[in-house]
Amino acid sequence: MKSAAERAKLPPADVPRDGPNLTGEELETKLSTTWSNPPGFVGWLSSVDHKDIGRRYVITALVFLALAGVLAIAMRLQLARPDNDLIGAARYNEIFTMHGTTMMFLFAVPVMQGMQIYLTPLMIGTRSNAFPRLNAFSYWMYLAGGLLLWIAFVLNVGPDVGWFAYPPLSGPQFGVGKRVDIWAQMITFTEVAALAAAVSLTATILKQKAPGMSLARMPIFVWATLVTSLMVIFSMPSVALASGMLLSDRLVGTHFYNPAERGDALLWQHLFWFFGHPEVYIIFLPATGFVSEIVATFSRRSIVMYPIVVMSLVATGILAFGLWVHHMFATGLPRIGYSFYTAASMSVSIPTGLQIFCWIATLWEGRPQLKVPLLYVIGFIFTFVIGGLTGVMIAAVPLDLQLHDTYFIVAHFHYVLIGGAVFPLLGAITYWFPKATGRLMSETLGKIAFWMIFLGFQLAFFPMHIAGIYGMPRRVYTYPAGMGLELPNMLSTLGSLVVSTAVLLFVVNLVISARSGRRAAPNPWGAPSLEWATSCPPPPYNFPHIPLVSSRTPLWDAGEKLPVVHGLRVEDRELVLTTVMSAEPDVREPSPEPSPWPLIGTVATTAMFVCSIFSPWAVLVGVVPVALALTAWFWPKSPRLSGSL
Amino acid sequence: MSLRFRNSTALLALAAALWGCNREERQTRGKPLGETATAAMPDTVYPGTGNAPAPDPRAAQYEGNASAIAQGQMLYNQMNCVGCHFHGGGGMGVALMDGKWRYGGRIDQIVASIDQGRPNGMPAWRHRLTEQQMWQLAAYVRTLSGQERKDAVSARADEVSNTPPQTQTKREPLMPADSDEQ
Amino acid sequence: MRREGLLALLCLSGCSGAQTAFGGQGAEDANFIQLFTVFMIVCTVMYLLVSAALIVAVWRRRRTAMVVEDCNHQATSGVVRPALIGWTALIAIGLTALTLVGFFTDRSNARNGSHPQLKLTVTANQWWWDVEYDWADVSKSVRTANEIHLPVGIPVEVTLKSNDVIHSFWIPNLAGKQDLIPGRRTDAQLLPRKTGLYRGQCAEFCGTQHAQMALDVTVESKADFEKWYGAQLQTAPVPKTPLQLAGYRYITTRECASCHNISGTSAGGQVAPDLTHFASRRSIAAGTLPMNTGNIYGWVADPQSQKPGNHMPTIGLKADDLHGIVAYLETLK
Amino acid sequence: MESLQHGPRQRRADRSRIPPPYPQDQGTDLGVKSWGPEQWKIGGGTVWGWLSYDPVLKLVYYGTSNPGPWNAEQRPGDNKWTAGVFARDVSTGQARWYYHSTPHDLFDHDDINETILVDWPGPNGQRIPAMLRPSRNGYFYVQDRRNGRILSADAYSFINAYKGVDLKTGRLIPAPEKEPKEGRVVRNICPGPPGAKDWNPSAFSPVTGLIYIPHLNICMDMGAKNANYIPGTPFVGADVKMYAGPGGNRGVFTAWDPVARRKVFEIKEDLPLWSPALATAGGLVFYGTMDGWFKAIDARSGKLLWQFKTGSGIIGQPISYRAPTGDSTSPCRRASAAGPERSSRPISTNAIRPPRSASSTQ
Repeated sequence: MKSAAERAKLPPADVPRDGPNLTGEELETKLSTTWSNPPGFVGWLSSVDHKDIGRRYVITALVFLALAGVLAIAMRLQLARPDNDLIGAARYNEIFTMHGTTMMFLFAVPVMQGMQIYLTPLMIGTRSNAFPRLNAFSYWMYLAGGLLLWIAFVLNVGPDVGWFAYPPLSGPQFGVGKRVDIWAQMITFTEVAALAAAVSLTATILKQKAPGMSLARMPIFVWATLVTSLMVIFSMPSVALASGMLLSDRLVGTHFYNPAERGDALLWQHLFWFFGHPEVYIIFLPATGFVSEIVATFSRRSIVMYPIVVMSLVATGILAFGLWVHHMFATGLPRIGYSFYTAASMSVSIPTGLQIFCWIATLWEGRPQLKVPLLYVIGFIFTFVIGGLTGVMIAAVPLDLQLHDTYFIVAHFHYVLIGGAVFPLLGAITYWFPKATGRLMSETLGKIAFWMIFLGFQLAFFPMHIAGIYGMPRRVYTYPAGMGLELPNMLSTLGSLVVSTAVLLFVVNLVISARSGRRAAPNPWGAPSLEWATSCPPPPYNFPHIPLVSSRTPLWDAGEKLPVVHGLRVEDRELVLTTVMSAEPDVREPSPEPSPWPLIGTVATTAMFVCSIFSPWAVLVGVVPVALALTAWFWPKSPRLSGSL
Repeated sequence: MSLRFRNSTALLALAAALWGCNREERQTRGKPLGETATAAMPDTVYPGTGNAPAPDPRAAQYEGNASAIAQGQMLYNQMNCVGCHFHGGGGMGVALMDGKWRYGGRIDQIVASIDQGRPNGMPAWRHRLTEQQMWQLAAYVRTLSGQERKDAVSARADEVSNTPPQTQTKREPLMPADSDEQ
Repeated sequence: MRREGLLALLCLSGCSGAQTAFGGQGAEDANFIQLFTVFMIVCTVMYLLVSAALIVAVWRRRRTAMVVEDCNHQATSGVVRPALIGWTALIAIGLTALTLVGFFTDRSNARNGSHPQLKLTVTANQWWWDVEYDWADVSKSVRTANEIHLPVGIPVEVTLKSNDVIHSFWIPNLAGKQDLIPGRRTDAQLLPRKTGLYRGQCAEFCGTQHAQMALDVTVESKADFEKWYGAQLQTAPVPKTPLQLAGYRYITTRECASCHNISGTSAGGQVAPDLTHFASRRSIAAGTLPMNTGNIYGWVADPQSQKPGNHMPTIGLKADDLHGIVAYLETLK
Repeated sequence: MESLQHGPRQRRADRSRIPPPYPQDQGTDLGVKSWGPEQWKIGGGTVWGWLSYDPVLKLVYYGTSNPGPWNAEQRPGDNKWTAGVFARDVSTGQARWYYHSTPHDLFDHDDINETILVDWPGPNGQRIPAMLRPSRNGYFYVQDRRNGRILSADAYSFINAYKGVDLKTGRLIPAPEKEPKEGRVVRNICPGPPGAKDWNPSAFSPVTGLIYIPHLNICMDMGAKNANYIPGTPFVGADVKMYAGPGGNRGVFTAWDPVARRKVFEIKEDLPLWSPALATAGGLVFYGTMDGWFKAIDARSGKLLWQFKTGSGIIGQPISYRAPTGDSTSPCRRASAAGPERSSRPISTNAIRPPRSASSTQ
């Protein structure tokens, strides 16, 4: 093997490239040496392989799901009986704040982005994400944000003002101590992580599709990823700005939210919910992507009316930005304005209704195989539609004024978030588990876990509708006897215990199958999309040769041999970039090497962010190490010829 | 993990716990039921000087405690301290944001001033406020001259802006009580 | 008839609730129930359609074998396209209808509240409600705390203010909730239709004791309301027995007077609930404890154990002071 | 004399024979009815300003101070007998008439300023016993001192807190956007709490017919909040920030022609003018500034003729007296002291002879 410098001097023709004369075993060993991580622990830390980063994202998010789940059980035990004193008021407020914040910011968005980071390169037939180091930086920043919040919680500095932290309660006067600062800084971390991942995913999808995979031939999950990433890019800055202003109010006494000095408490609510509602669609749309993939595979046919489904995704993405004020129907804004937001909130259910129609039509046209992933999809449709319909109900102002901030809303958003996102996620994990680990999850354990989760969920969350109508507000650590709330709360507590045991069972299934599950062939489910063209688990370079795509279901239409493209370098990391619309091969682009600098950059940024909770000077002083880390990160390598085809 | 690494993380966690927990401790009940003696009467000739009484054990519970300071800030407005002392600048009452403390600037000495009242118009709040409230007020009053730790203090109140943010207030050096002007 | 049927269906356990959106004793809440019923019917129909379609689609041609029969996995049978058009039309029409029904219900609620004959101002504080009746003759305005008395059938306009954080004024039996936002003035309209004892509660998270910030609402006949209002205008009675006198002396000279107000005495504090007619109320500390002698003792002796974190300090009273205080408080009818 | 102005009828023995000049002040027990229940007991309205006495009509004129607390939202109603002017019979103490200059006062505008009794040129040549008063709310009231009717009320300083005085009903027209609300600051309210002119009396010169008004030009931002009542502590309930009004100067010395109802000349002073004025027959007007300058200006043109630097700010009343030597020029003597407690300790200075040349060149 020649050194990089020597290779740079070689004339383009003599550089070793994959092709008819360099294929099979020999090619794969060369490629794996080029694309695998440097050895040892430092190599593990500096990995930029999208599969490593995606796996870390998903596993970390599932750990946070478990932690927040434990908090949910604690809350349910406290609310099992009226006037219960298992948990005090202050501690309960901390617990529900941590539960909400962890579920929304540290589990839901990151797990979806983790799955997207892992699957997108495989599904569009490329070897890596567009900005792999930015991806690594995104994961480390997410991990740092999660650790900051949970270490603070353990040290009794956890936030206690709700996951939405409305000022003036979260303001400098009533948000006592450093609790709210830590919450607000955690938002900064997770926003940076989400934005970094979204930028990388968008670039990957638009530029690195396999030759021939035009926009009309992209898998629907990749469409969902594209729409979600664009939504992240447009919505996250809103909450980053809001939390930044809250931090400056709390640290240097600015008056953004000080009503007495012409600030306004509603400014926060507008900025937060302008991000808040798109966020719940950022969590939901990838789940529709999972459902589309699973329905296509397990009904043995491609999705019916592909353009309708894609248009629905895009329509949902756009409409999501137009209806945030339905979270603020009780704040005394002008009534005529509310009716526009009622109409917008109602209209966003039309695209989702179309998607559900297309899934059912696909099942109708195809031959459904009742495997665990499809069971989760069916559970999703039964559960999510209830949540969607209660959503339509609370979109109407007169209903929302009674139901807002009651347990009816808690039931609604658990139906659309657990029903709408976690069920498809569990189905997706079961579906892509063989691709990630090379082993199949057990069907029987899977089915038991599914039915327990599905029925336990209904038992846990349907009574909350009744509790809400019976006048139980949200975020109360106790409730008086004699209001008719005893039965619904007891049922909810029992249901939550069933759900938690079922999730435990799912995790057990994961762990056992990872070690001793049945070995998986490259395409155990006979699925049509590209990620099943490579081995389970996929090699570091994903595809020995970049596949050529000519239809929406390449594996079903390509017969035995998938047509491939030749000509990528073997001893350097190189990708094929294709044009955005028709995916014509455009240029061969070098892909950055693994590097520890994203991690070091994260450490520097973390130091700056955490210290800037305590002193504004930390922002000035802290910028220097961050700048140094970024400089080293972007330091140019030895010059290389990026020859065109 | 090597032993040394595990010990250092344990130590770090403990230090972080101590650093964080006192500021965030939410003590809702000042002291157990039953009356306790208030701080000893200061030496009236040169009050606040000479052998100041031994520091009161309760000081540690209120100094640098964010919730005590927040309660003190609320009481400072509610008990009309603003009427005379304004927001620390002083008017009819003495200025509280400078370093000059004629009757002593330590937290227990301030509690004694609140408790017993002082000449030229400072009313005695004994029996008008509870012990806990007086200690909370004293904790807040010390923030006006920057004596408290910066991370326990609130930058501003939700009212018309009056003083520079207390998180940025320079710590005033405590001048000896019998300084120039008596 | 439809509403009663629905109520029976959903009344799992004793729906005589004093705090339930299904009470229907207020005009706005009655509108809510009717609208809720309409939405429930439309949504249930849509849900049954989806479920039926899903079950049939899954059960119709389920096969266990995992093989692609023939390669024409693209062809779609004729029924799908018209079904899609029908489904889209159904959703669009359904949603438009629901939006319009919702809009007109909102208009009727606004009409109900358009000519108020009684004006109140409710100021929310951290974890209690300050209630003032704004009478035309200013000297006849009444101030009370944590309770509202309303004459039946009279439209009421409640101006909402907050002294500290965002709260939400919500009496489900009568009407929907409205937030109380510092620095802003919002308003709520109430039109009680049936007499009875109801309970409202703060519905926006407002800090440690958000859960125990309720208010007792009594809707009574006009005559009873006039009688109650007249009583509220009286100042506190003079203490008679020596125990009451000792309590009076303690309250008006020591800690209590710094925060509480008892009209007719020198206790003029404005930053805590008005105690002038404390004993006539149904609960203590914003609905935390029902009003009886034992609870008054428990609350005054150590409020931090009943409602930890609230702004009433534990004074550490000696026994005889406590007896005196409770005796005097019980005279404040 | 009865210092507690309001209270139920039997407390005040008020059998005013001539009803108050305007409907806003007519009615029984308004001292109790124009307050919330029991609020009149803690409502302030004491007397601390200047009194005038008319030996012919045998009436004593004085103003009452602002209602408490400053936060007006806490005390709905007109808050009768505060911030107004009483005319009482000197022998029986009965109130002949009362005029409420600032009903439901929002900005601490007491109405205790001096009431200068003059004979006003009436419509067909006859003389009306009138009363001139540059009030703290910024209006220069000219009232008929027999029954309190307003002859004219014009702004002698920059005002945006009120829209004017309705001469028919005698009521001050408020500016709603300037009304402070709890929880939200209202900016740029002019005049500020010390008013357009504080207690320092102006001077009327029969020679020139002008009133010489040393007054302020201070505006404020005001935020109201719930005031707690604890006897022995200030009952305010407002956060106020004061700053210079339009023009950047904080004090103005105005010569006001009450008949023509316009400003003849004004002198802008950097610091607020809290010193009373003294107009002498020799065509000089004396006043002092906060930075200690004791000035003499020409009564007609306002030109600065002479000034003398004293040791401290001047808020004392300059007085002139005839020295035993029979010299025509009246030496001056004034007390100068500016201290927080505003007690004016007279500092006697030697006789000051205005420079001969200056005074003769009128």
